[in-house]
Amino acid sequence: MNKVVQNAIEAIRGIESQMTLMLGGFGLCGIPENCIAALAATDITGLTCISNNAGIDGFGLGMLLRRHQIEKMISSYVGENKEFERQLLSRELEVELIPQGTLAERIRAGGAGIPAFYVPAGYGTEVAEGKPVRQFGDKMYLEEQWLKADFSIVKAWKGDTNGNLIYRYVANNFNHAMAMAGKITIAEVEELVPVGALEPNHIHTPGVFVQRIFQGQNYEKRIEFATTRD
Amino acid sequence: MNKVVQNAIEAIRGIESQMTLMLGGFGLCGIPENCIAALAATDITGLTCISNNAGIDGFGLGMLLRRHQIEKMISSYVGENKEFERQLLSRELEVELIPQGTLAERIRAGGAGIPAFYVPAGYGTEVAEGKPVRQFGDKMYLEEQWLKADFSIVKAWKGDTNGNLIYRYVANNFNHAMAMAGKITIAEVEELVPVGALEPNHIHTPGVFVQRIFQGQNYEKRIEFATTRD
Amino acid sequence: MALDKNGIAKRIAQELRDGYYVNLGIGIPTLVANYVPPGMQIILQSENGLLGIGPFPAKNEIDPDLINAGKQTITALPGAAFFDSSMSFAMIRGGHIDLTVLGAFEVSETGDIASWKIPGKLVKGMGGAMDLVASARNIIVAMMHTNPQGESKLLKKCTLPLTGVGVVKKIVSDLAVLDVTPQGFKLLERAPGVSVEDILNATEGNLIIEGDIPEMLI
Amino acid sequence: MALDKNGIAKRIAQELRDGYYVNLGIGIPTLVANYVPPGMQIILQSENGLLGIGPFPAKNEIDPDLINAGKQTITALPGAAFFDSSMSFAMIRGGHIDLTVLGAFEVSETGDIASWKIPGKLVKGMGGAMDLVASARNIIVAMMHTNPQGESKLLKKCTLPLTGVGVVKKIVSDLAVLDVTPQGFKLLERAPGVSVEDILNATEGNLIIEGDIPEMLI
Repeated sequence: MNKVVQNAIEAIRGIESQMTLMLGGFGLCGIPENCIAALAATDITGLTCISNNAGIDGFGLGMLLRRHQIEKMISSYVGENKEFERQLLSRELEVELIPQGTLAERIRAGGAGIPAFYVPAGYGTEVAEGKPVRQFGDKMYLEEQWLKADFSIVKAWKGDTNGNLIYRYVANNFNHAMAMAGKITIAEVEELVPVGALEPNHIHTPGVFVQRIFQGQNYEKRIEFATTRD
Repeated sequence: MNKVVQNAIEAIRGIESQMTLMLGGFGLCGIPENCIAALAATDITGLTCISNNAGIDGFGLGMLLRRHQIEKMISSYVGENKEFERQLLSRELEVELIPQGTLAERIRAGGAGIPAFYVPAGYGTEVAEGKPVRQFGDKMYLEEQWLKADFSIVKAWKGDTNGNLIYRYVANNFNHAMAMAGKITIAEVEELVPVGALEPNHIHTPGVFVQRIFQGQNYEKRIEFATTRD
Repeated sequence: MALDKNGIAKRIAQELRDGYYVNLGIGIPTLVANYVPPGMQIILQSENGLLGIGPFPAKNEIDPDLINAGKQTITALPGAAFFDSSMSFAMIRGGHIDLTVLGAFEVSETGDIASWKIPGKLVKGMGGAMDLVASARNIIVAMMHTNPQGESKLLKKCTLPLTGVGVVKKIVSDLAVLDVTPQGFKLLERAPGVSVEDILNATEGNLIIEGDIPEMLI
Repeated sequence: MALDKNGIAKRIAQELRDGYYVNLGIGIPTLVANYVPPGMQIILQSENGLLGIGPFPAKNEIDPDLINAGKQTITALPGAAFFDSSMSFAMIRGGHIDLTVLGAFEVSETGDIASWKIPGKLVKGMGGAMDLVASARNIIVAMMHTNPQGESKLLKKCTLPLTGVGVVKKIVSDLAVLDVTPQGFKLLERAPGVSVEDILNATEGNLIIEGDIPEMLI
């Protein structure tokens, strides 16, 4: 078994135009910086990207947007990005907005083999359009279906060569569920360690979900809104 | 906020006859020994117990069975218990058998506010009787509904006074999902520590799910099948 | 005198109870954290994966892996827990959060809320708002009673795309505290110096006024 | 000569590939772990919450918090991961386990399997068997070809309550290796010294015999 690849270029091998990708992160927190940069250096286009947000101008998924590599975004919130707005208004880009919790659960369901389930979020709103509605108890619910991806690209803090992952603080966010839902899951980590170096009781994402892993480089970890009490 | 109670007797206050309880553990591993013993010292009867297994004669849920406190078991596997068999054959006890993964997911769904979902397990078997069947892709699925409990009783390794829990090895099993699904969740822990003593990145069950917590005593941690390579 | 943003936050803080798990939305709701009564323990949830939000960090404490749902840098209190997004919304959807406070463009007398989309303006997305309003056991909306043009935002029927239907339980505006009841907005308290008539004039939806309406104690 | 239990396990071990995640059921399947080819890394899942089952413990290593799905004490290998039951079956249901090996009372020529309940005998429950057979990408059944009375357990139709419908892909019995195909049991290999006729006689379901059937290499 060898899941270890040398770098992002090797990791993204097999990703092709028109594929569906999941990319972890919330805002710029916990995004797979190395793989995004590697994708931005390819000619791959027509991507459907499932990601809670769409990066900012020139960083994160903004790097792929700038190069018109994304055809469709599936997200819960897409502010903070002028190029995104421009492409949206000019209809170069399609956007599907999904309530954040429904998005997270649809991704988990994709990984957990659950094709459909019911949630209350969005009932009676435009999100409900075209979705079966059902009452349980005295409450109304929408039927939602799983989401899967050709490739999931996630970022973790530490990982071992078996693919076990540990995230740091809120940099987990969508990474864990997305790792479960990729046909092939690529994990980039700040620190790649040998098996035995991680405490098995502390693993967030078991290695069974990860097919490729590498130690990333030069993480910028940009901050969108530095807010201090000083 | 004070979730800390002194002992199992205080912890189980409010549990009444005819209630539905969830009890963590797989076999005798990770069972809430203190609370089970405390329940066995009460006159509470007619309980519906959701637990993967039913203990052994005289230990674990076997203690409640012996005193005829359980009316119905909802489990995936109930071997290893003669008194259980006797009560089942004499129809003193009702048993509902559920595939283990479906049981775990129904419990998680109860905690996660998902009233129903689809799984392939049990399609075409007697488990499917009375359940809606649906095709997704080329595969058939059963509709399964959430499970909830009046009280969930779980056992963890370490816990803090905010109710955050960490399990040890496979003693987690059903405890985590059950902690999510109780109207009131009681956690007994081997070691109760002040807030700040647990690394927030290592928490398995966030404290929001736990209403009462105490440090248990005299854990026996019996082993069903001691198997060695010697 | 109508309340300012901090006044609204202060009044909402009176709804807190010891041990509550609370999710505070962006804007006025965030300010509620500044007015937690002394001695009371409130645990704040951030839907991007944290229970136990602490104060904003000192400059030298800033950590890019520690942000809130508004993407601001934050700290975590002792006894905090981190988790992934599916777990975070399991908490929310499962009804484990005691109180959600969020802003709104409009609320209807039947408890509908519009808070995420204005036709003609660029749509940024609903984030977690639809999940929060559909699932919270208890929702308080923090809002201005009228828009800058003086038009009521407490309506018979929302005009903007909805975030949720029949979900709002209570409103704290710059003018009043109101319950949303099956009969409409029930006036509970007036802002200091604001008259019942002022509130009536500022409320398009059905306003229920029973007996003397006390002034808020702030 | 028909294979014994270890022989069946040895033959099944030939189906393993480097890097496979494998769930081994109780009984003969457990023995497969003893025959993993040297140099090949197989990660064994225990559905009670472990990836990376190691050998049984030495006497002084026994830990009550470390058992397998058969409730036997075990060890965990370096690089193991622990998790809860809902995550464990998310793995199984989501198709992340490469191979499941389990026993059976009966298998039908259409891939149905009966393995958990015998009417008239006390029912202990299906445990995780229904989840495993309904979800695994690849299922091998390890079984005796006939019961002690010599009656075939590879049937046209199962007579016992089912565990799953149309799920079995391959069978390794004491007499043969067979694929389950849309046309029925396709004979692939004979146990050493066992004739095609022996297998034909022991198989009630439709047996497809094409060309020369080689002996197993064990």
